[in-house]
Amino acid sequence: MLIRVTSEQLHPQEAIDAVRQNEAGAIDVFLGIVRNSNKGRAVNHLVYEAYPSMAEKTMLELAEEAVERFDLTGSAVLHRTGRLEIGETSLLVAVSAGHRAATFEAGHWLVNEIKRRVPVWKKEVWADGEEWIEGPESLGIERAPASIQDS
Amino acid sequence: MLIRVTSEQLHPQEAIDAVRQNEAGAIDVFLGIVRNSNKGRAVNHLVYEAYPSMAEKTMLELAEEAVERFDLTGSAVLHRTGRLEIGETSLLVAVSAGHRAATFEAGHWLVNEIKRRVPVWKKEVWADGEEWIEGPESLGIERAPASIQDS
Amino acid sequence: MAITVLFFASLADAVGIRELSLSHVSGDTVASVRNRLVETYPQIAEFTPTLLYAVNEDYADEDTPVPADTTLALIPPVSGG
Amino acid sequence: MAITVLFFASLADAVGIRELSLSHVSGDTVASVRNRLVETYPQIAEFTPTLLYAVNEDYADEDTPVPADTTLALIPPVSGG
Repeated sequence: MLIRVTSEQLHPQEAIDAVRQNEAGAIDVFLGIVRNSNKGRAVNHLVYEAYPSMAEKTMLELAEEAVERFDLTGSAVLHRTGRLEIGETSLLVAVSAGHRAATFEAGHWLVNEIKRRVPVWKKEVWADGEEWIEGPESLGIERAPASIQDS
Repeated sequence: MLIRVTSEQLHPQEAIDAVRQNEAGAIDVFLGIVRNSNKGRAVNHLVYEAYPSMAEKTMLELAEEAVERFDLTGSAVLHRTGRLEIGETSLLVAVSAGHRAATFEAGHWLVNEIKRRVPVWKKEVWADGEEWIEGPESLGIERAPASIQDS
Repeated sequence: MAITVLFFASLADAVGIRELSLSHVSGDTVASVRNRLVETYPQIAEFTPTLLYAVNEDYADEDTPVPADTTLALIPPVSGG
Repeated sequence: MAITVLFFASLADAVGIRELSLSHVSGDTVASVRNRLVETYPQIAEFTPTLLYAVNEDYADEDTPVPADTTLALIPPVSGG
């Protein structure tokens, strides 16, 4: 299981190679990318901060839970930190399974859970200011701390 | 829009680069992989045959339809032909969109439609024989020619 | 004034041919061309229940017209991906 | 006999500190430590309605015990991905 929080660029091929198995007929890979705008505001770049040791621990727990839930043959989660320019990859998730449906479902579930639970924060920097984007705003939903605190 | 039927190896990074846009916050990539077994039988290798011109035409139509349906910022579909060993990539699909949900839904839809409509055939080769895998068996569902012939 | 016929996968193996040229007959449809082929290659008959057709690379019905200088593909159930 | 406290993101900016060491008090919980911190750094108060907590890298409730030699992280709503 490939799990990493890093300030280095993320390479999809590395995650794909980590989950490729002879029993796997399907691999799904997700890349979170820095967009050039958010809520109509032009973004210059992003800065990601992490609680690295807990982030890696949480990513590993979620990757293992995904393998259990969706009967995967492999999973990998990598998150980048530091300054990221437009178009760069902030999050890289790869899963493999015997068949395709499990990979799409597991990939989507895993990305949702990572965004809910992994202690990483994103700061948007515009031409004329900056702001930490936190929780509900980034999720587009009401905050649900009860379920987050379940663990 | 990157569309290709080829006997050369497929490279995920090429498909990712083809759909990466400054407006895209998410990319989903799917790889169909040659498994070492099918229905409990050990597979030695696969041979894919295509009707290449029609396959590329159909892949382009589906990639364009996915962009419309899911409001994508990009899509790419590549299919390999010829002899493929265990672990090699037969199908490569990449889509990008503003947000993640659209990419997972579009990726899954596109792979399903490709498997239903694109004129490509797979022959399984075992230690002691070989067989063309066709239609319902490969889909795991009853054949639905009416909807396929709709177009 | 000919029709190009393409065979693929299991059907190509059964017929032993991948491509042939056929004389065009006025009023030809997918079904009429297919029926002439079955006369020459009776082994096609067992495929017809699941066969799809494409005329010039578009999926077609049995009653789709097949003009001269057209390519008709006989398409066993696909299994790509 | 100390507690290490970690601040992140907007909260670290508001407090001006990323990490501090606090004396441990017998019977400490997440809430009791948080309340001592608010006395010193009143700007934490506005964060508490949405704040999450981790004790030694596991998410914790307000009444989770905080033993000595523990790391308590104050976690604003996360926004990774």
